[in-house]
Amino acid sequence: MEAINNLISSGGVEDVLFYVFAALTLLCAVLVIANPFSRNPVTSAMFLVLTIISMSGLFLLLHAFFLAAVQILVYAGAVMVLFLFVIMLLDLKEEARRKIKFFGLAAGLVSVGSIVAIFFKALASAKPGVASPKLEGETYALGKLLFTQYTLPFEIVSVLLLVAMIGVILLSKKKLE
Amino acid sequence: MHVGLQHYLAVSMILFCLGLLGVILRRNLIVIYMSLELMLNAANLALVSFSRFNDKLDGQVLVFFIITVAAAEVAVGLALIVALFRKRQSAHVEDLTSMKL
Amino acid sequence: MDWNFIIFSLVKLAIIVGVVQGLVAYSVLAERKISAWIQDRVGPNRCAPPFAKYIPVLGPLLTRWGMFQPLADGLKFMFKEDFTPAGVKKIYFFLAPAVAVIPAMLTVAVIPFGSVMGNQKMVLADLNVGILYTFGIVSMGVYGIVLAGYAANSKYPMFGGIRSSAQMISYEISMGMSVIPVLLIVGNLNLSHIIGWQATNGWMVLYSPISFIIFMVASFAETNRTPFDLPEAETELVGGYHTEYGSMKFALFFLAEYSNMVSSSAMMVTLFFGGWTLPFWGLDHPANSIGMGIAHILVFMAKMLFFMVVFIWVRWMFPRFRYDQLMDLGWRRFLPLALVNILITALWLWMRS
Amino acid sequence: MKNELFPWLILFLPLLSATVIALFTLRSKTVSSLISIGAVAAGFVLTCLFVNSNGIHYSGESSVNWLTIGGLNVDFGLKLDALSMMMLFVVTGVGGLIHIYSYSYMDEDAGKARFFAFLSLFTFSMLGIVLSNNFLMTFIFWELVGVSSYLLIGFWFEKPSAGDAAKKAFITNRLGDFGFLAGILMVWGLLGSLNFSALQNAMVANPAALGASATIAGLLVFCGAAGKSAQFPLHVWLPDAMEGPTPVSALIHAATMVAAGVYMLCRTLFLYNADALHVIAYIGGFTALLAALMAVQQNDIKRIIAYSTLSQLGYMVMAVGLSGPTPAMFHLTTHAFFKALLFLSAGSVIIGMHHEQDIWHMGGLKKKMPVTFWTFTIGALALSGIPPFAGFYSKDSILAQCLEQKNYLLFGVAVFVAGLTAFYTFRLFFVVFFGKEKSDHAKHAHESPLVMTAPLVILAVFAATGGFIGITNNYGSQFAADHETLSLAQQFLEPLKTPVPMFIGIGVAVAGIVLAFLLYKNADTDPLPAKLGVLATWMRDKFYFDEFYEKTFIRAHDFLAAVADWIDRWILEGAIIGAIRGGTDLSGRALRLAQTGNLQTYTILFVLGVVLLLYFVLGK
Repeated sequence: MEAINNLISSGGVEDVLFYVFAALTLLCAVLVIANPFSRNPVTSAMFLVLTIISMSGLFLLLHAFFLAAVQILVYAGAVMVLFLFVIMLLDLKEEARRKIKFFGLAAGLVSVGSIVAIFFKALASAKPGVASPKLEGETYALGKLLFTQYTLPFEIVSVLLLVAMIGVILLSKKKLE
Repeated sequence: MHVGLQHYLAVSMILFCLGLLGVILRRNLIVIYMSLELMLNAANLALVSFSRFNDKLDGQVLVFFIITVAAAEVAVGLALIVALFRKRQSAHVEDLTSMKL
Repeated sequence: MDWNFIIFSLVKLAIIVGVVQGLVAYSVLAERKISAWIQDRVGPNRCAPPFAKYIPVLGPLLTRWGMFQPLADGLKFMFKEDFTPAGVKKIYFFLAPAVAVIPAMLTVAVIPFGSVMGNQKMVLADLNVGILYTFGIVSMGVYGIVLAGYAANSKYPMFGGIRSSAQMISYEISMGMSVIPVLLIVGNLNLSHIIGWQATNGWMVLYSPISFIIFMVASFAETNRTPFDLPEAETELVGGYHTEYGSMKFALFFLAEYSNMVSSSAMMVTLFFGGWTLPFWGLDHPANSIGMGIAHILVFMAKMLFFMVVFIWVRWMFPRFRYDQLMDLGWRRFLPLALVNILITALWLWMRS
Repeated sequence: MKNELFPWLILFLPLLSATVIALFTLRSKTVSSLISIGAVAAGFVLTCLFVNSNGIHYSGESSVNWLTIGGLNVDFGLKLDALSMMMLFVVTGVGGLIHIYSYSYMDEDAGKARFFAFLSLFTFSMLGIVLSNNFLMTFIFWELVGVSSYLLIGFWFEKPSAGDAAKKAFITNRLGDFGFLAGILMVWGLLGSLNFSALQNAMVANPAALGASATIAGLLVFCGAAGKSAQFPLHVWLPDAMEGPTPVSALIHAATMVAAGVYMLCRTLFLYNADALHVIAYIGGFTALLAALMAVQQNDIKRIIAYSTLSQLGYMVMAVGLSGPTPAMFHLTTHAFFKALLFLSAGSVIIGMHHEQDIWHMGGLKKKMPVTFWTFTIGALALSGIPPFAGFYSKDSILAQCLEQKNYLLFGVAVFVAGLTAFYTFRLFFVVFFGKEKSDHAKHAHESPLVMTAPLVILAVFAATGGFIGITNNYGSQFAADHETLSLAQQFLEPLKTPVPMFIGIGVAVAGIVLAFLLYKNADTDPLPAKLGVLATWMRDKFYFDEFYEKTFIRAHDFLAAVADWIDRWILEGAIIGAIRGGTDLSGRALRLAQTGNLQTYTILFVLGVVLLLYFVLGK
């Protein structure tokens, strides 16, 4: 009881929550790419949804409330549904177990290893961030930034969305003339 | 030890590596695509934590853009996959290559 | 953060869940009774335990109007054989009802159902992005339906699932767009602030009636209620995505649908009808006594129940849309209308400032 | 209209016509030919208007700065003086008549539109030579003339002989042009300018400006003229060029292109010192003699005229070499009239004979083709130098020039050639028009249409009167400041001032005609070979120049080409390029292994690249 009291009073709850969400995120991510029980893409998709949800938990811990909501709204609510749609539409069978690509595995491990190594080296030489962050991911501030300093990128992104929309419509037509 | 920037970055890095492994090792195009999303999300996480620990909102703006672009990318990518599947009746990467070695 | 917060949160959680469950149960009864009334018949009127009539004073009341009908329904669902058809995808078959229920229950977390009781805010989580949270959770509701359709491994549920998810994604956009004028006017995403604004300035429905109309119609679509219940159109798709489900699993879908109704009603009340406020009897500012707090809660409940009745009433009054008409309405009527609405509101605010 | 505009308009109208025909109207024969005729006729009219308003003695230049490279400053400029003005008349006038003649001559040819496009291009190039005011422009148009003559000679390219002839003409010209270019460079190097007026001023100011290399420079420039004007030893292309359509022969190989060499010599006369002029004179004389001898034993109607052209060109060059530009240009002009007339008449005969060109298959055409007969007669008399036809006056002036320079050897050659000219011309004349028909074609020959005979008549008028209508006046004013303008009567009687060459000239011409009459009045076959023996064979076979060139120059060239080919094939291509290609191929094959088409292989490579990059940016 005393320990829990201390934890709460020292703000350690957030630390505990970080570990919980981080563990959840990584566990679900592992299950997205390598699920030992099922090779069904739907399973992967569902775990990706869980990954995204736990990640928005991490966003909340970082006080990025708006992005946490948007993450769920866009990724989980729309993008992943699209994935599920396509999987259902194509009626994908379970991925066949072909022989493991040793070359791929080795190369993947090498690249992952080097990324990890570079990460630690870079971390060692980097100067630490603010010890007690004060930034609040306020929607108002974000919106203001988006519509003042980043107006042009914002407009470009909206054009990009339009282009993507047109492209998808064209691609999805049965007959491509 | 207090949770700091490096913890978030570590999570982001591991997430990125997992996504990378997924892209390299999985055969199903859709799963590869999901792994790509994982990598994008890892970048998002890194950006948000940088934003938080450097007291600058610009990182979050960038994440906003990444999410938008990812949405567009997913739409186009999935349409391409559907078109490919119609043509080849398969969504496995190995079946898509038409080059001879 | 302290123990008080945790305990009170748990208490509030328990009460909210209990109340919502009770509401769901009795809204089913209400639905049956109202449909009976509309169709000029009696409806359930005699389900009561044998001892009930011996209860003094209340006895005659309890035995009338089928007051125990929900209890009987629940028992029936629980004791029915839990049949699992061959060929379904087992994991998803079991998962889907749960996935459907969870978001439905989660929505109510951010809704301020009262002002204050003592020093406790009558809201489970006073998020500053409350409305975004709601939309996020609502968008998760699709998964239950999609998974149900997928898991059944059968044509009609599949169609139902795909129809339903397409419909929900489409109307989610109109719904989100419709709320933006409200946010523009209030300037805050926090639901408590929205209510606070309405307490001083009057109900939002007066400022942005178009928003309310779009929001309400989209709510019908989001909850898969008539006139947009295409996913479970009996004549075309048998039961839609829950064709293969029975007993408690089916009950969960049922629960999800009515929970969604409850939270939609609560949202409508919160966003457009001033939440727990009333413009008279001094009910338009946070309570300073327990009694006033209870009064606020009752006001909120009353408003909410009204919209529940509207939901039920609409179901038995209107015919079903055709699917293309549904999509047409969503994308080509409501979306442009909502955009124009945003524009007009923004212009109006700009002119005023 | 401003005076400066006239020459530009005259120059560019034919180019415009060629462009329009090539780009738009190739489909329509009639439209194309009318455009082309219109362009050259407009040029003629503009020339007449210009002369009418400014007089023949107008002199002016107009130029735009074209390019400046270091010390080299080249203008794109046009020069108008009496010399170029008279040449304008020749090119647009005679050329225009030939254009009109071609309208009918080429009527049945599928490529008529193309033909007229080429004709217009040629006219443009020729006008460019005539009007240009500097060496570089002259050279460019010189080459353009070469190209268009190549196109025209090879017009019937489906005939192998036409293609070969075109190539031969072009390559032979290139040989001369090489010398020409070297000469131009030498002149530029020594005098520092390319503009004719500037050069002339420099030479007048300091006659020894060219120094010790004056002879070489002059002869190098003459090389170009030798190529274009087909002087020995580059004369071999001209007879073969008769493979082209007859109007081409008339236009290019009688009136204009071959005259370009002589014109250029006259234009740049200030460059040559006495030694160079001597060489030029003897080459001209030798060419005249050689060609005349060859002409005696030819049997192809066009070839006879072609050799005659060669011979007359030799005359002109000889006159230039004897410091007589006025007689040379005079003869050039009259020659343009009567030789074009002869060619066109020959063309008329050929058409009448259904494309039969052997004179021994003709005969008795006097009755069947009266207009052609009379025009041909005038042309033949003019060529032979019978008074009062044009050839008589110009030839007489050359003979007089020989005597004036006291060069009795060349005078003798000239007199002998004059006799030969009369002889072979009337040999042709009698065999073709008199005697009995020697083939079925000759029996069914018919007169040509009016479109063809009208130019013949016009040319015949000029061939008859060209000697005393003022041509010498104009040229004389160009080359001699104290030239006195003669009246028509004075011009008519001008030869009487030098009675010796006149009477000798008339005498040998009449002797040649009489001899021809005696030998060929009723001959069915050529009686000469029997009498002259091996000499006749040599004459017929053109003194074996082609064979000689074949054995020496072409052999040597082939050997060099074979060596170059071997080097190219085995050393350049085989070793060097082969190594590069093989290396590229090998590395391409190796790199191809990386291009598996497998998405994930690409991903791996991509990631490894990114990792490397990150290492250098962050990790170090």
